[in-house]
Amino acid sequence: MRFAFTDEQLAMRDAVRAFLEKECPAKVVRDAWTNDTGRSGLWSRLGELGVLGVLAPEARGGFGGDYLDLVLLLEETGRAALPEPVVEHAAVAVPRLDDARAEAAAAGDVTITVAPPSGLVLYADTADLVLHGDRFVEPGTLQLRRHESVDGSRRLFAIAAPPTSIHLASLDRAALGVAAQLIGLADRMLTMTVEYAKERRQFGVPIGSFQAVKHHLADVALALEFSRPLVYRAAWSIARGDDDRSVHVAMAKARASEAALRAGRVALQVHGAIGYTTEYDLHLWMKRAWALAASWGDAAWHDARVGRAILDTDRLPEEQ
Amino acid sequence: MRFAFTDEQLAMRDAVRAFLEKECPAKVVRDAWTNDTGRSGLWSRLGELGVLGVLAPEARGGFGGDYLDLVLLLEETGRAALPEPVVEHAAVAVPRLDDARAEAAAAGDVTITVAPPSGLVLYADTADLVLHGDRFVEPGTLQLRRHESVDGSRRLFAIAAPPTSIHLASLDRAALGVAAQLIGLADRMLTMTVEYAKERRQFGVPIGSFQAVKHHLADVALALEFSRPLVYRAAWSIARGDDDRSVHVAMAKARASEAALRAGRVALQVHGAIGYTTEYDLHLWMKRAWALAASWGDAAWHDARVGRAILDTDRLPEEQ
Amino acid sequence: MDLTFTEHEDAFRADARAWLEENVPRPPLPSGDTREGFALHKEWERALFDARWAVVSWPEAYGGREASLMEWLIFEEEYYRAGAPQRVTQNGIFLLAPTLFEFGTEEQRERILPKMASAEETWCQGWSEPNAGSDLAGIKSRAVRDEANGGWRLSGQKTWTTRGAFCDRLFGLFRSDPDADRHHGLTYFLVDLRAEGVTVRAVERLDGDEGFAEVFLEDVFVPDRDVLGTVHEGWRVAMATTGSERGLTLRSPGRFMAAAARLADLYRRRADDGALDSDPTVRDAVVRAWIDADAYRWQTFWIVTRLMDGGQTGPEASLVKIFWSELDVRLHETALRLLGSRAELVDGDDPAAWMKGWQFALSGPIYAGTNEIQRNVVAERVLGLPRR
Amino acid sequence: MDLTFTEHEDAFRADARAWLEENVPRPPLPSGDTREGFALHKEWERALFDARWAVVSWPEAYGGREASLMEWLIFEEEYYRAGAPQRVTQNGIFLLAPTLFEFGTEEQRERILPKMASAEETWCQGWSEPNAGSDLAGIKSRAVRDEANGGWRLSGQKTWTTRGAFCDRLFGLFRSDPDADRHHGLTYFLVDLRAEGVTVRAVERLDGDEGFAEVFLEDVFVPDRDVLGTVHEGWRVAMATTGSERGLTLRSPGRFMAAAARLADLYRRRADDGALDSDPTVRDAVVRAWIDADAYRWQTFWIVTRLMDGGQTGPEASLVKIFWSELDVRLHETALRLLGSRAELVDGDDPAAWMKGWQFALSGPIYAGTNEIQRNVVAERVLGLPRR
Repeated sequence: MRFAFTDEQLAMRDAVRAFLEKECPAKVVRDAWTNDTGRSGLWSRLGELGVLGVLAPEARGGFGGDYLDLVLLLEETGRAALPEPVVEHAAVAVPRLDDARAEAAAAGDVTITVAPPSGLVLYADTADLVLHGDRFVEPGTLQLRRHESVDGSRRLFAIAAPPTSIHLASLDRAALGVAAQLIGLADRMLTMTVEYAKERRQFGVPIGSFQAVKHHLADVALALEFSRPLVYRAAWSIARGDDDRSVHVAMAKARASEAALRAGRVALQVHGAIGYTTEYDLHLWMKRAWALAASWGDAAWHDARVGRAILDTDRLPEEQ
Repeated sequence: MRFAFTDEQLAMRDAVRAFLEKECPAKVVRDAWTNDTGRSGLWSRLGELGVLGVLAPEARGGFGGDYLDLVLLLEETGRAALPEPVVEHAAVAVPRLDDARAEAAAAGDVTITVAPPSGLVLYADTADLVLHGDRFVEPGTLQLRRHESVDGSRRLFAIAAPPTSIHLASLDRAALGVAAQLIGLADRMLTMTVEYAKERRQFGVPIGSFQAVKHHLADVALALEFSRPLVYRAAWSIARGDDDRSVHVAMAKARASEAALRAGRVALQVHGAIGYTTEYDLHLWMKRAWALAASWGDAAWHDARVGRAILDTDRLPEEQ
Repeated sequence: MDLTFTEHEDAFRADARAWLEENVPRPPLPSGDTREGFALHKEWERALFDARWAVVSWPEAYGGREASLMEWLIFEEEYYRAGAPQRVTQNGIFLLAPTLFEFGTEEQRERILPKMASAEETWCQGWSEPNAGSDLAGIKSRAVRDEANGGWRLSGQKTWTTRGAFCDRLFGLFRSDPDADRHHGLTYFLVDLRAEGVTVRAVERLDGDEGFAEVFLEDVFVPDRDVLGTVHEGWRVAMATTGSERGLTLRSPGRFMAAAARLADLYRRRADDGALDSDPTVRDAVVRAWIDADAYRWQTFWIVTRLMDGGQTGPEASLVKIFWSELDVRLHETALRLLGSRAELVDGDDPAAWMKGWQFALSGPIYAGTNEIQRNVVAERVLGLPRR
Repeated sequence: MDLTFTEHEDAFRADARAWLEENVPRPPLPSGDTREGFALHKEWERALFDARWAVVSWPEAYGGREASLMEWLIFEEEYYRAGAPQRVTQNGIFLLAPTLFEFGTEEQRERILPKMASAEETWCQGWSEPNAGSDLAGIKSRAVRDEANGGWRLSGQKTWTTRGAFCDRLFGLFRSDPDADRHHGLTYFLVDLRAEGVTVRAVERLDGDEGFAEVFLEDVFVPDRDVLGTVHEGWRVAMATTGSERGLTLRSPGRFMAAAARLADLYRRRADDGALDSDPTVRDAVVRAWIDADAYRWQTFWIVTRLMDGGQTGPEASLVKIFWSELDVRLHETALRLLGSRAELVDGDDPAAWMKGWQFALSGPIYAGTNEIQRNVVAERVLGLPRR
């Protein structure tokens, strides 16, 4: 039993973090609310960096890696609130390709998005392909109808015919990718709020010295500390094809969704009115968290999945 | 619309409170854990005081009152943690009698208990009659099997044949009576804990000056403030035979149960180790609250009753 | 105790319901926290005023009906039941007016109240400043005496002024005695936002509306007749207002009863669609929201009966503010759960309304004194725990 | 990353499982927090020791197997999976021993550790005093130098001493320098409870067991060889222990995995009885308890991997203590909900065990530093918020 990432995986995580801190500051996220695409303009550079092709075969210019190589990078895209369909593309679509399209996808020459059961397709307008059920189709064939999201960077499109079924593998990869992003979002909101609580003074002292504020923030740290390992464990289960991977993903998405929602609530409450304005950056992260927590199954939906697995059968936790 | 008790009702409440403060201090509750009956020895005096006969006809020496005359008195029996089957006797059994038995019951010459659907009958050994379904029977006919409760004063007896059905009116009267007692228990635990938090010093200050302790206690006050009116409203609905009285009782029992459980949790947490000993009185109140919160339907059970009434039909809140 | 309404109360309710059913705008008005919406809301307020429904509890002289507190609650129930528009006159009517009735001069009441009630003059509050949020006593905006012109010169900055970009006038506290500190030396002023030296900058709120404003004052002249209460005694005067801001006047139960009814309706429609089969717990959340709205209604009737008997409310107002603001958050959170993956959509009908409501609800635990401050107040002034 | 167990770890688990299945007492022993129960538990501890399962992570010289931290966790999983008895030697093995390994002399380790592991000598902790609970630095019990006899004279009162009425020896802090205050001038002593001047009074706990004791010391002689670490430096020495008390050593994941499995089993039986038809929400509470136990397990493997790589844990131990203690409360609360009106029975099998577990769980958020203190530690030392 060894529950830690390799130095290579951590180095790649650090490289992506450094890249996003430099290239995807809050301004880029904010601009995505109003630009034509809702995106960052960093897609091909994410390809060069190797983020998009982690799961693509080496023969196709990919890294030939597994979900363990990807999960930390997705967490970083959450921390940066990167406005891109990176989960749909890199975690869900790419592993289903081994032809020339894999090469283009790994390089970031094309963008592939996914049609979820909800029928709301993210960035369908700027995508080259949409994974619909088990087929890759042209967006043009889907009769897209634009919808506005509370997160202005999320360009959503309803399609005439949502997929009637979706591969469990795709659902699990998507839900876990979003869970990793939620961890990143929560971590960033916690950091933002701790910094603010140290600076902001009321009643002659920093508000972070009030016990009520301390306990709010400690509860966020608690939720993060005990949801993050579930996400990494589920990544391992997918990478190794563990029989219980769907249950592990469900646990991860359920708790990561709650951790991010709590982080947002506490961040707003501690910031007060300033956090309630769109001039301040917090709302960009908070609204992403709202959207992602409800995407690919919310906490209750995934809890119910876990319940069917553990209560409608007879088993022990982690039966050896 | 006038939501207040009459001066007479308040005066009777004060009289009962004064009586119980004098005659039913913690020592009486504590002794009931170890004496033969589990009771206070105050039964006939409660009869003289008029508590037991509030719902008995005047012609039978009762007060000829309604549940509004009784609810505040039951709250007081909760505040004192009075170890007696006063809800079963005065709120459930007595209103079903108009013969000579009503007279004896009002006077406290006899004790009547009730067989709930759970089949666990309180004080069946010292009761003269048991209301079983819609019949009053001798305890001896029920093949009593003694059970120990976490609250040592609650002498419970399993019966061979639990009632297959119970009058809705009896269920509602019992649930509401217990709800009133839970409010009294919660109020008393809050008072005890506030007093302790003012006295107990750590780190050179009273622990009640710590914001975390303040907020724990404020949450208890909040739960009490918004559950108590539901109890009084339900009492009115029963007294007036309102069509929705069962829904109103369910709301009252659900929220009163939660208020008392929260009061107990906070009381123990704020007291710390001292509250964790049986030498200290808190546990007498806390364990009563645990037992009553689960009696005659817990919060979830009553929430479900409310749900059937409001969601499986089409209605507005308090439809005029 | 009599929990039925009197014939008089029933008649009052019937009148209100009839007029509202007749007059509530369909389709609903756009948000009153936008410039266009605000103008339309002023027309609605005018219609309310003409029918004497704008300020039912006020004296007839100022456009009211001298309705009892209970009748006011009944009107609020009917108002929200009818899905009538938000009240853009709210801050004037519910926050400033009570202070005017208590501390204002006859001249001020006659000059200000009718125009306030008819929305001819709209009011915003000027409490917060960049460094005076929860800590209101940290106010730095100054008022300097201008003897020559018989008034004061105001300078400083006010923030989070709701609808400040659209309102005509502002009420708030300014430091008139620079040597006094904290709660002392403050004066309560009524400021014309059209006056020279006033700059208003709209600030966009979470939901995208320009519902906030920053108000910059540079040497703004305010005549003595627009001082409310005693000079330097503004804190005491203002506390009356913040009390009512916390208390039931700001969020009456009718609002939450109507929201709970909409939530139950949403639940039924989603359940019929089979959308909830996979979430066994959301039903209980709906039930709890309903019960909480009902609990708030009865706690209010309990308090109001005491008030009508000549009793008082004090720090209990903090319990009320905590309860309605957290109920509002839970209620909308539950609605978003019911909407699932469609909750994020802000162009659909259902989702858009609930998401907007959710974002509005999130402000509840923050403004009018954060709920952390309110819990301190409950602990210290209701339960008597030491201040430290 | 490799989340499978090594062959060696699997073999270790198999050995442990086989021995436990063979040897775990059936029916379960009575509570070890009663006099009779304690005696029976000492026999069990002796059997564990003889089979070298009592202190698997210790050096072989003291009766251990030099097992890795990971193997220790595996043993704990098997121990609770097998429903083996509570460890009455826990406070010595998990609280005092780590301190002896870090600060003790060779002589002390050889004299004390083997007898501790075999339960020949049982230990209780003496931290709390009537006025030193959360505020441990408030300790008033005194230690006065007795040069003539080469030792110290201890006087004072210790409270909430778990199983103090049955144990042989006590470890704790005493004020050896009356002039120093708070955290200074304290010395860590090992006290023989049979010594002259010691009076022990059993105190009944919530669940009716005499699990607590008050220990009164009057001029009790303790030789120099029973001073642990440097004189007057007891605070620094003790902090190592309270750290491990908070951390995973006190409550390993195996305990909660086993409890979650029992809870799921209870759920299935109650559901089969149709007892849960009226409570749609309790199922989710069961699922959450299960997930939380699993989350605790993986967070522990995460930390332990870091430790085995030579890393450190510090204030994160507070996060762990908050998590397991509140999980334990929620888990038992859920069990009581499943039991409904039978939950209060303490003579049935299911109910009695769960009610006892519930009462035990309620102590979790209180002892070893209340969770309020732990949240302060997290905020100040993990997140870096100002102490005030």
